[in-house]
Formats: sequence, structure tokens, C-alpha cells
Amino acid sequence: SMTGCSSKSDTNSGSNSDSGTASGTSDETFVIGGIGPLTGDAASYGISVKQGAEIAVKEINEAGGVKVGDKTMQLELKFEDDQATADKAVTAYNTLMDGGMNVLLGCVTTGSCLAVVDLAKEDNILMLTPSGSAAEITKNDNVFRLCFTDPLQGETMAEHMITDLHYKNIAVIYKNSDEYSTGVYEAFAAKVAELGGTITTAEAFADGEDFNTQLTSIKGTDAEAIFAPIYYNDAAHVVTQAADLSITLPFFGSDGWDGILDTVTDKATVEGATFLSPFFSGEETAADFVANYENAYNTTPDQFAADGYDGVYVFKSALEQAKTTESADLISAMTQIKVDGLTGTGISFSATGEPQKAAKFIKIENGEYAAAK
Amino acid sequence: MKNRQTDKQLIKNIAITIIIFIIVESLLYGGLLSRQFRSLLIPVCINVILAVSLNLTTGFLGELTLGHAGFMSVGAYTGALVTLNMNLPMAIEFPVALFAGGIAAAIFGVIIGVPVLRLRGDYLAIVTLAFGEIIKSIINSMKITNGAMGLSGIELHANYKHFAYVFALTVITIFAIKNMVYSRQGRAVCAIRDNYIAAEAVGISVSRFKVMAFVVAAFFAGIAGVIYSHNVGTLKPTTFDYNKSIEILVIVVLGGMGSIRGSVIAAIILTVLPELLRSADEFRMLLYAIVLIVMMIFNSSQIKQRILSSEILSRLRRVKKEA
Amino acid sequence: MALLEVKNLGISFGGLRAVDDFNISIEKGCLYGLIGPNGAGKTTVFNMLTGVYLPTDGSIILDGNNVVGKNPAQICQSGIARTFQNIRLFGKMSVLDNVKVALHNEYSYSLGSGILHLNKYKKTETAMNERALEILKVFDMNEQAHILSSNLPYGKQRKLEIARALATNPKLLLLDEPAAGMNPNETAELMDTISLIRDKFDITILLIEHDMKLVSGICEQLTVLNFGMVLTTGTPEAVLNDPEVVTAYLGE
Amino acid sequence: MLQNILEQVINGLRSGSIYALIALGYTMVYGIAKMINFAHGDIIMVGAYALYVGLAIFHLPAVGAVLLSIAICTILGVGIERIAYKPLRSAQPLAVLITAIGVSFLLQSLSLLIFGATPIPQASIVGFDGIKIGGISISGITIVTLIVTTICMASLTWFINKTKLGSAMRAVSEDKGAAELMGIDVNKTISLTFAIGSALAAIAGILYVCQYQSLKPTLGAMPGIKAFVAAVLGGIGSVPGAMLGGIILGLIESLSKAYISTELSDAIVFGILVLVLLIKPSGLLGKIRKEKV
Amino acid sequence: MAMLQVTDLEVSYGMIQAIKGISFDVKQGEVIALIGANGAGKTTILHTVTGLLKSKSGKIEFEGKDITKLAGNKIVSLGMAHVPEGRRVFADLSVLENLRLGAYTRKDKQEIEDTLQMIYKRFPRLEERKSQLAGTLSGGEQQMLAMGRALMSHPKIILMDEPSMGLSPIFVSEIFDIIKEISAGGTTVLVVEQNAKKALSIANRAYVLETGKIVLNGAAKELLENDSVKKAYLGE
Ligand SMILES: Nc1ncnc2c1ncn2[C@@H]1O[C@H](COP(=O)(O)OP(=O)(O)OP(=O)(O)O)[C@@H](O)[C@H]1O
Ligand SMILES: Nc1ncnc2c1ncn2[C@@H]1O[C@H](COP(=O)(O)OP(=O)(O)OP(=O)(O)O)[C@@H](O)[C@H]1O
Ligand SMILES: [Mg+2]
Ligand SMILES: [Mg+2]
Repeated sequence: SMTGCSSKSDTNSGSNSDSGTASGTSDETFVIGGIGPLTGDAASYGISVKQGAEIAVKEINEAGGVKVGDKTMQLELKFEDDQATADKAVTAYNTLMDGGMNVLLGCVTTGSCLAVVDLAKEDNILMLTPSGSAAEITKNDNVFRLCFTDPLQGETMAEHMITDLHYKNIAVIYKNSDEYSTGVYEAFAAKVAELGGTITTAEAFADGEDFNTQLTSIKGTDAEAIFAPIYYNDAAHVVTQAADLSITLPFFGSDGWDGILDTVTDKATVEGATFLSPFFSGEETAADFVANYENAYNTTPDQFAADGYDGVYVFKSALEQAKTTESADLISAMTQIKVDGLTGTGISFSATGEPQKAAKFIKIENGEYAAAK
Repeated sequence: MKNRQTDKQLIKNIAITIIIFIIVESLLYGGLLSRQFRSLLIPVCINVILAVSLNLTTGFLGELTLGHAGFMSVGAYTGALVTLNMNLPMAIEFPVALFAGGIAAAIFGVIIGVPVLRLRGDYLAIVTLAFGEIIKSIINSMKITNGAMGLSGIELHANYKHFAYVFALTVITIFAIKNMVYSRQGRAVCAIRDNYIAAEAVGISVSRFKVMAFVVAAFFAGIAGVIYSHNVGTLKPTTFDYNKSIEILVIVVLGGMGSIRGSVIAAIILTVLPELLRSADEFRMLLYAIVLIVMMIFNSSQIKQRILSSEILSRLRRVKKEA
Repeated sequence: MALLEVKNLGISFGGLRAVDDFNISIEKGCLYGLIGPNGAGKTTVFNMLTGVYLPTDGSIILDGNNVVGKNPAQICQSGIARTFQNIRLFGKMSVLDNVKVALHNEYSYSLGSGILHLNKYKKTETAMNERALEILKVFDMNEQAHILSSNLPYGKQRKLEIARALATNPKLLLLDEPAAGMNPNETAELMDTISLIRDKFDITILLIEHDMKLVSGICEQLTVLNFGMVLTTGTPEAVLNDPEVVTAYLGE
Repeated sequence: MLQNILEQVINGLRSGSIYALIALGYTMVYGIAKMINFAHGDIIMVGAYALYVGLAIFHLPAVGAVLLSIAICTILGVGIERIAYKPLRSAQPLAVLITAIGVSFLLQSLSLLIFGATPIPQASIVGFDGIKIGGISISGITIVTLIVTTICMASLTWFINKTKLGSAMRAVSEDKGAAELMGIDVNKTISLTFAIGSALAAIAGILYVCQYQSLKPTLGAMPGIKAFVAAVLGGIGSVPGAMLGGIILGLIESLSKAYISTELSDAIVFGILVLVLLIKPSGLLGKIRKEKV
Repeated sequence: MAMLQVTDLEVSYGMIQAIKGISFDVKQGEVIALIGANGAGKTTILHTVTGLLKSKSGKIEFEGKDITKLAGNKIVSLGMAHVPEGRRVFADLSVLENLRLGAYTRKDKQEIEDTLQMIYKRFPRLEERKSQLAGTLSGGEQQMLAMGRALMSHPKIILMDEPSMGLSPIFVSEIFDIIKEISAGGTTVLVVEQNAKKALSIANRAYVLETGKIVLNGAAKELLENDSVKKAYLGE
């Protein structure tokens, strides 16, 4: 069903398309708003979410739309740039409200999420963040989250490394200007201490691509493994430079590591690294999505793209469950749905807004992603 | 004779201010303003305050400053911590926050004043940039500011619902800086810009007035920071990096160095422009860049001179005079 | 006791001894000339007198106080004002404001009253305006008070510099080549103005000039500098007829 | 411990040599055109992408890709100057600064549109593996960068101070009108300055990619700022100063991260910069230019 | 035919018209003086002739070639040198570098070296200070440098803007001797001077400028005797 992109469905999937009525036999359009960085340093995350969501919207519309009660609705995605800043997120949000947004897929970054959660509450809009991982984001009952929280990731990884793999001494490298990285690191450190392990050194960085100093420092400790709760673009520099410095310690990462294989020049540098992710592009279930995505955008989808894609399907489920487009009904429908997505099968949501899905440990073996035992 | 003229000017300015206020308020309460534009009201005011205050150091004192966002962040965090910890009615805690934010930023203005005395030109520019980054880095690693996670849940004492207050603060800033520029102290500052050797030679203490300009500018940047934190409700150290400082500098230069009215107009244009370009989608930043370049070139080009001195304009002026 | 007493003043730039063992004594109310060949060190003497350069040795006593080591602003406040060989106006400010900047220390009010436009501000500003216009009037420039100073023709710019220096209410006024770039008529006019301000403002003037008409016309006392050292001192008649001065400086 | 210190020093050299190379271009353009070319970092980015295009898309040999990159950047630099900076020759210097910022945004958004935001991996073209002394290894790219930077620095110094074109450049930087009266073609001279500066940016971009092996549209922003800081630290306008400033900046960064705090390293680096400038207000090798009164 | 022919020249600064339609000519080998009060427009004329300013209308021809629209550096390389008002030496360059830049358009190394020696002979102070930065020279020394730099190009015509300004009396006479020498060496001279008496005494012809217009012209000797010139410019 994915072959032959008709121009009609193109307009549907494009953001900001102002064609009021969509193709097919739908009576109405349901507007999904999206907010994330499309320009600036964090652009890759927002663009991925947007593109993943576009694929989902296109799929759904081409398959006839969403059945909401006795109506069939077409989806429309309007995605606004916030440059990962709080104040721009607020204007982006208001722009979307002007544009008739029904539900919000966003924001992509934590700071932006925090800036709009109360506005969304005031408007009683269902908000689903694909990737905002700070715990406070879901404090309001209209907000749900698709990714894992920072604490959850940190704790899960600590348990995996200490309880399952019996490491005692672990070095950490994290980005202290980033709330995600810091959040995971802090939970990790607390859990490691609780489980009797030691953090030999926690090396921070703010920006830039040079990690030699931090890695040299780590080399000087008796760490048995390195935990790096950072995004794949930074991680690629870390593993490459570690190989240069002949560091052979195993690497462990957070879900931000997804996509790393396409970012390193030498796959050997990441061999044996393990990270936590709900999704990896090598999975069989993701094959269709990956093919469509590569076809449309010429790159391999990462976890953000998968989050964006799943987010749209979560909304579809909620619409079908609620049988109306009323926000209140959609919000209460959220806790009743189960969605099979790329980032997990049978994803459901607790009343606190958190996703119930299994975390997967992914290990890089022979230059490929593989499910770790 | 001159006094009467300035009085007239003053009345005219006040009248314009009141008219603008009434128009905005009625648009706001009449529901005529889209939500997008509603959410721009406060950022516009913030940028006006920032630009007008930066104009004091960059336009009037003539020193390139790349760390204005640093002062803003000091004010933003101080103000936010005040309201987060006070839990008193807005009428009490918000003024306290404003005052505390302004003063805290002004103190940093004094600290930065020390290198200002020894350095000039690009060396000073780098040092102000460095100060901004140092402030950011320290805020990022402090417990009380919650590090990289930043602060959230700051009460929205300065969002669009409180436009009247923010507008008043903006107007006060504009008048204060304008009056300062036309005072004895402001003249000293301008004299230093035009020729510091001659300024010294007529008995102006160059160091004193350089520091004074930095302190006053920092104070108002701090106020802008407090408004920022109480408009958005969240704070992150990275918001106030040197890109923010440059954004303000762009406004000042585009508006014309040493022109307060220019700063106000440019702040409005450059805040609204990126929003108007939203429909351009992924070409937005590209267009913004092009518009910026074209505006800068136009601004200092012969074409503008020609338009300004053109027949049409002078004829218009003549007509106006005759009427 | 003389108003200005300079003893053994000297300065070096790298290996170059620009001024050496310079001595001068100027009585109150005197119109004193400093002349000498190009590069003799005249401007350098002015720079040391006004704190722009710190002398390597020597003392500068103004009215009983040593001013060596003070910064230019402090020296101005102790009573020495100057003009510059290459004009230094506040180019983006009006003629009036150029003078008002110089009135800064005499007429004062706080930053607060300036920002709030309190009564004190209004009163002081009015007084400043009056005083500034009064000074400009002496130079016949009160009509041009509101023009941008950089738009003035050259001759007027020189005059404005003198007016600005006068506004600091100095005891000693230093003029560095005030007649440079002026034609004979303009120079004659300038001579009148200089004499006039000496009398009207009751000050002492030390000037550098290469125009011998001006020097012999108004100076009462002259010092000739050559290669950084004093060649001779005396009345214009005596000095200008000194054969050494003629060979080193005047020619013919 | 000693070994560790040495290793950290080498880490400092590694990033410092790149800063130094970028700072050379900054200082060159600043020294002559008297403008802080904020788009310099983005020309580096273009140079890096050009290398990638040459290698991965046109499958050129390494030398060809390098030449392509240098050619593209040189043309781009001269073009930017002609279109965006030249109309502002007589405007105040800050106006040009803002236009440069606009050009920087422009280049970034263009490359975002063309190449996307996802980082593109690009392997190093430096085949040389580096040397090992005792237990300490110095990577090939560090050595190559240091050598290239030194050569660029030396030839630039020679060119500016000893050749006729070089003194024409310095004349233009001081007084364009007077330079014209000497028969110097001011426009050509400024174009030449931008050509050299941009070629240096291309070289920096190439070595940057070889060092960090990854491309993204904003890759020039941070090194650009750091190099600007380095150029000022060394004394802006001074070519040897730029090199010295870059290397010292790299060393300070590395050592403060290693032995003081990684969390506060930015604050420390900038703090040291402020201190240095307070002690020596014109940078390490900058001339103190006192205006003659 | 005139070497330099200026016809109906008009020049404006923005809205201010500084030169209001003037014509004059300079013939091969002549010394021409241009005199006028402050702000009359003398500097503006020289700047326009050497291309630093663009004219609003009018025509400038040099050796029969129309140079009105030509870039400044091209005009200079045709053999025109300009000693600008305010000296405009390159402050951060040494005296020697300044002088060498004067010969920028010349190729022959040996000839350049000869000219340099000739200039050192004329201005010994410059040789003494050849490695000093020009910006730290005294006012008069800078004036010598500006003159020497212009002569380094071995020009066919030299334009001088107030060459005696700021010079000591002995040197003022010397400067005028040098101008005579230059002229005797075959170089044409156009000189702007406040010191009208001296200028007229060495010039062949002169033009008197008032607020952007030529009000008087003729043989220098005659102008020296002219009553209105005497009154306005000679201070008699
Ligand atoms: N900052 C400096 N560095 C080096 N040399 C200097 C400096 N200032 C002045 N000189 C030198 O000192 C000498 C005296 O200069 P000064 O400007 O005092 O001369 P002057 O007597 O005013 O001459 P003029 O009449 O030509 O203006 C000159 O030879 C000059 O080159
Ligand atoms: N850059 C400028 N902008 C505006 N007006 C100018 C500018 N330069 C000169 N003028 C004006 O043009 C007129 C002619 O000036 P110009 O400098 O040519 O006079 P000049 O005869 O050389 O005088 P001087 O003897 O003072 O050097 C003057 O009225 C002057 O104020
Ligand atoms: Mg002098
Ligand atoms: Mg002139």
C-alpha cells in the first residue's frame, strides 16, 4: 500500500498544508500538532520526529483514515519549529492552536515540554511527548509520554550493568548542559551506589566534539565499563576517540544511542556496545517503516523517527477508542488503549502518563544491532 | 524655548504610548489577536528592554558587548528563585523579584566593569562573551538553579494576561534610558565613545562612566530576564548562551546604534519576523537570513539615502509644514 | 610664585630621547609660546603636562601642586585644559553638547535626578545651556550651537576645541598649533580671540605655533625647543633674532 | 602521573592545533578587512561538506577532493565578500558584523536543507598512523594538523610582511583611500584577503573532518567561536599570535578538564582568558597600539 | 592641449553640494595654485580628480583620456600622485614601508631604489627614522613622509593639499623650494594652499575658489597684485 505516493496524500502528510479537506471519503480532518527543533543544533531530533510522524499520517490516510465513531477522519500533521527553546515552543504552541490543533505530538525536547504543559492543560489538549524524558513533564493528567523517563533509563541500566553483568567500577561520560543526559546520569549514579557499585569518575562535557581529555582521564581509573547517557552524534565521537586512545572498555548507552551505527566511520569502534532502546532499525517488525522512511528521506530512521511514527498511531488508537474528537474523551481513552508500535508491542499508558512498554537492551554485534540477552 | 519644545515632545511621546497601549489591550481583550500574536506580546517587550539597554553600552558607549544574555540570565534566575521561594501574592513577590533580578544583574555589571576599564574594542567584546559563558557554565553546575534541568513551574506573573505591567516596565525602561542619555552622565558616555582622549582631557572620568553604563544596562537586562522567566515559566541555562546575546546585538545594530526608537522598532520587527515566516516551513531560517542581510545592506545603502532625501519625501514634509 | 613650574622634565620612547631636561616657568596671566622645529618634542611636552604620557623624570608643579602621576581627567580638574594638534571633537554630538561635556564637573546632579527629570536636573541643565552659549558667543558660534560638530568647517572646529577647553574653567590653557590650516585673515581673527579670552577668562595660555606672525604678534614670552632640549627662552624679539634660532628654526 | 599529564598535553595539542588553524583565517581576515567574519566557522563547514561531496559522491581521489574543497571555499569566500560585505564598506563596522551573522545563518540553513540534520560520517583521509614514544602515542592527524598549521602560519607571516601584495594588504587595512592613492586596487586586495582566509578555512574544514569524522550543518559554529577566542587570546591581527592562542586554548581546555573540573571547564577556560587579557590587554603577541596624541 | 582638463564639475556630499560647476585646466609643466577659504571645496576637488570621490556631473580628462569614471587606483597608475589633506600616512607601517608603497605601481627595482635615495637626500629625517612606525612621527615629520611617498611614484603630475601645514618656518620655505625643484624636474604641480602668498609666488597660474565656485583666475603674479585677493587671502 505504500507504493505510488499520490500527490493528494502528499499534501496530507506535509506539515502546514492548509488544504482544508483531505482526500478520501472523510468528513473532517483531525489536526495533529507537532513541536520540535527543525533548525539549530538540535534539529536532527525534531526533524526525525516530524518525518516519522509524516510516514504514519500518510500510511493512515492512504488506508482510508481513522474511524472515529461513525465518521472517518483524515489526519493532518502541522509541525512547528521551536529551535529547542522554551519561549519559541510557547509561540509554536499558540500558532498551532490558531491552526486548529486537536492533539499535540510534542514537544521533542524536555525544556519545551515543560514550557507548554500548563498551556495544554489550560486548553485541555491531549499532549503526547515522543521524547521529552524529564519526570515532571507528565505531572498534568492530559500529558502522556512515549519514551522512557530519564530515571527509568538510568536505573534500568544500573541494574543491568551491576546485577546482570557484575561490573563493580563504572566510568561515566555525560553532557552536563543537557537535561536528558544529566537526568539519566543522576538516576544511574544513585542506583549504582544503592547496588554497591562505584562510579570511578563522572566526566562531563558541555559542547563540542573533543572527548580525548575525558577519555584519557577515564583511562587512568580502574573502570571496567563506560556508561555514556548521550545522543548518538556525541557518542560517535566518544567511541571513535576511545578507539584512537586504545580504550577497549565496553560501552553502555542510553536510548539516545540508537542510530550510532550510521554515524561512525568505523563500525568496529562500537562493536560490543550495549544500549537501551525501545527501537532499532534492524528489527524485522520495523522493516516496512525503515524502507518507507529511507525511500522518502534518504536516511535511516532513528529512535526519534520511530517515536514520531508511534505517536501518530497512539492518537489513532485513542480516536478509535474514544469514538469522538473531544479532548476529554481522548484523554480518558489514553489509559484504555494498547498499541503495537515500533517502539514496543502492546504499549499502554498509566494514569500518570507513563508508557508501559518493555525496554530492550540492544547490543552491537558484528557491526549490526542485535537484541541483547 | 528649547524647554517648551521638549515638553511638547514629552506629551507627544506619552500620547503615543497610551494609544499603543489602548490599541493592544483592546485587540487582546476583543479577541482580535490570534494566539500566536498574543504570545508574542511579552517577548516583544522583553526584546525591546534588552535592545534598549544594550544600546546604552553598544550604541552610546560604543563598546561591542557579546554577553548581554549573561546579565539577563542572572536576572531571570534570581527573579525565578525569589517567586519560587516566596509564595506571596503576586503584588508583593513580583516587584521583589524584579528588583532582586535587576540588582543581581547590576552587581554582575560591576564585576564586568573591571575588565571594561582596561580593554577596548574586540578584546572587550571577547571578554564580555567570556563572562556570558562563565555565568552560563556556573548556573549550569549550581544546585540552587537545578543545573542543566533548570527551573520549572515558575508562576506566570508576566504572561500576556499581565501585559499591562510588562508594558509599563518596558515604557519605564525606554524613558529611563532615554533620559539618562540626555543627562550629564549620558553626555559623558557619548563623549567617551566619540573620543576618549578628548573626554579625559576635559575632565571626564572614563572608568567611572564606562562602569556606570555597564551597570545600568545590566540592571535592565536583569529586569528583562525576570519578565522572561515569569512569562515562559521554565528556565534552562542554555537559553542564555551567546546566540541570545547576538540576537539582541542584531536588533541594536539593525535599529541603528545610538537610536532608541530604532531599537524599539527593530525589536518588534525581528521578534515578529521569524513568526511570520513560519509558513515558509523548512525555508524559514533561510529566508530569515536573507531578509537580515538585505535589511542590513539596505540600511546603509545609497538607496535608502536617496529615498529619504527624495523629492517625494521633501514635498511631503513641505506639505506638512504648510498645513 | 609662577603658575606653572616645570623642572628637568624628560621622556624616552624606546631608545629615542624625545624630551630632555625641559624647564619652563610661566607666570600667571602670561601668554607664552613654545616653538621649535618639527619633531622637537613640543606636542610631547603638552602630553606630559596633561597626563597623556608619564614623564620618565622631572616634576610639573601647577599652582604649588605636583601633577605628575595624575591621570588626564584629574589633571584637567586641577586646572590644565588643552586642544589637540589633530582636532579631537566629539564628532557625533552637537556643538552645544561638546561644550556641555566640558561643563560636566562644574555643574552636577545625580544620575537619579537625570533619569527622573527632577527639578535639580532642569535647573542645572538650563544653567549649563546658558553658560555654554555664553562661551560659544565669545567665539561667535552661538548660532551654530545645534549643528553636529563634525559638520563644521575646519576653522570653526579649531575654535570649538578652544571653547570646549575653556569650559572646563582652567587656570592654564594649552593650545597645540591653533592656526594650522588657517589663512592669514583667519589667523588674524584667531589672534584677537586668543587675546580676548586671556583677558576675559583671566587665564594663562601656553601655545605651540609655527606661524611666526601669530607668535610674535601675541606671545609675551617664548621658549624654543630643539631636539628635545630647550634652545633658548626669552621675549619674542630676543628669541626670534637669536642666530641659533634662526638657523635651526626660522631660516634665511 | 607524568604519563597522564603528557597524554593530556597531547590531547590539548590535538584540539589546539585545529583551533590554531581556524584562528589563522580569522586573524587574517580581521587584520586586513578589520571585520570579525562570523561566517568563518560556516565556511569551514562548507569546506568539510565539500570534501565529503568530493569523496563520497564524485568519488574523487583524496587530493582531488581536497582541491575541490579549497576551490569551493575560496570562491564562496570571495563571493560572500562581494555580495554581502562590499556594499557595507563605508558603513559602521558593526553593520558588517551583523551581515556576517546573517551569512552564517544562511550557510547553515542551506546545508541543513541540502544535507539534512542527521550527522554524516566521513572517514579521515590522513593515512599516517602517528608515532609512539614510550607509552604515549600522538595520532597522525594531530601531527599533520600541527605541521600544516605551522606551514600556513609561516607562509602567511612571510606573505603579509615581506611581499608587495602583503604590504598592499596592510595599507588597505589602515586607510582604504590612501591605499587607493598608492595605486592599490582596494577591491582586489580585499578579495584576495577573503580568498586566502577562505582557503585556510577549507583546509581547517578538511583537517577537522579528518579529526572528528562526522559532518553536521552546525559543525563550524563552536570551533568558530573557539578560534575567535584563540585569535584574541594570541592578539587579534597577529598571525603567529593566532597559532599560539589556538594551541594555548587547547592546552588550557584539556588540562583544566583533566585536573580541575569537567563540569566547570568552560568557566575555567574563559576565566583564564579574561585573566590573560587583564594582564596583557592586547593578547599574547598583539601590539599595544597607542594612538599618538 | 591641457594635461588635466576639468569641465563643469559638480560634487555633492549627500544633500550638500560642495562643488557647484567649476572648470579649470593644468598644462604640462605648470605649477597651478588653488586658493580659497576654509570649506571652499579645495580638498573636494582634489579628491574628485584622483577618484576618491565621485562627481555628480562634469568631466575630468587627463592627457586626453576621460578619467571621470575611472577607479582611483587606475588614475594613480596613469601617473598622478596626491599628497592628501591630513597626510594619511599608514600609521602602523614603518617609514620605509610607507615610501615603498608609494612606488607600488612601478616595476623597475633599480629606478625605485634611486628615487628612494633622492627622497632621503631631500628629507634626511626620513632616512634617520626609516624603521619608526609612521604613526609615531611628529606632525611635521608625517607631512614630509606624505610628500616623499607621493614622489616615490615618479608622477607626471602631483596634487598637493596644504603641503606646508604644520611645518616649521624653515621647512615651509624648503617645501616651496622642493615644489620648484619638482616642477623644474618636469613634473606638473597642482597645489592647494592656505599660505597663498608663498603659493602664488611659485605658481604660474592660480584659481581662487569661494564656496564651490571659481571666482577668479589668472597669472599668479597678477593675482598677487589683485586687491580683493590681497584683502581676502594675503592678510594685507
Ligand atoms: N609614542 C611615540 N613613540 C615613538 N616616538 C614618538 C612618540 N611620540 C612622539 N615621538 C617622537 O618624538 C619626537 C617629538 O614628537 P612631537 O610630536 O612632540 O613633535 P613636535 O615638536 O610636536 O613636532 P611638530 O611640530 O612636527 O608637531 C618626534 O621625533 C616623534 O617621532
Ligand atoms: N564628508 C563630508 N560630508 C559632508 N560635507 C562635507 C564633507 N567633507 C567636506 N564637506 C563640506 O564640503 C565643503 C567643502 O569642503 P572641503 O574639505 O573641500 O574644503 P576645503 O576648501 O578643502 O577647506 P579647508 O581649507 O578647511 O581644508 C565644506 O562646506 C565642507 O563642510
Ligand atoms: Mg606637534
Ligand atoms: Mg581642505
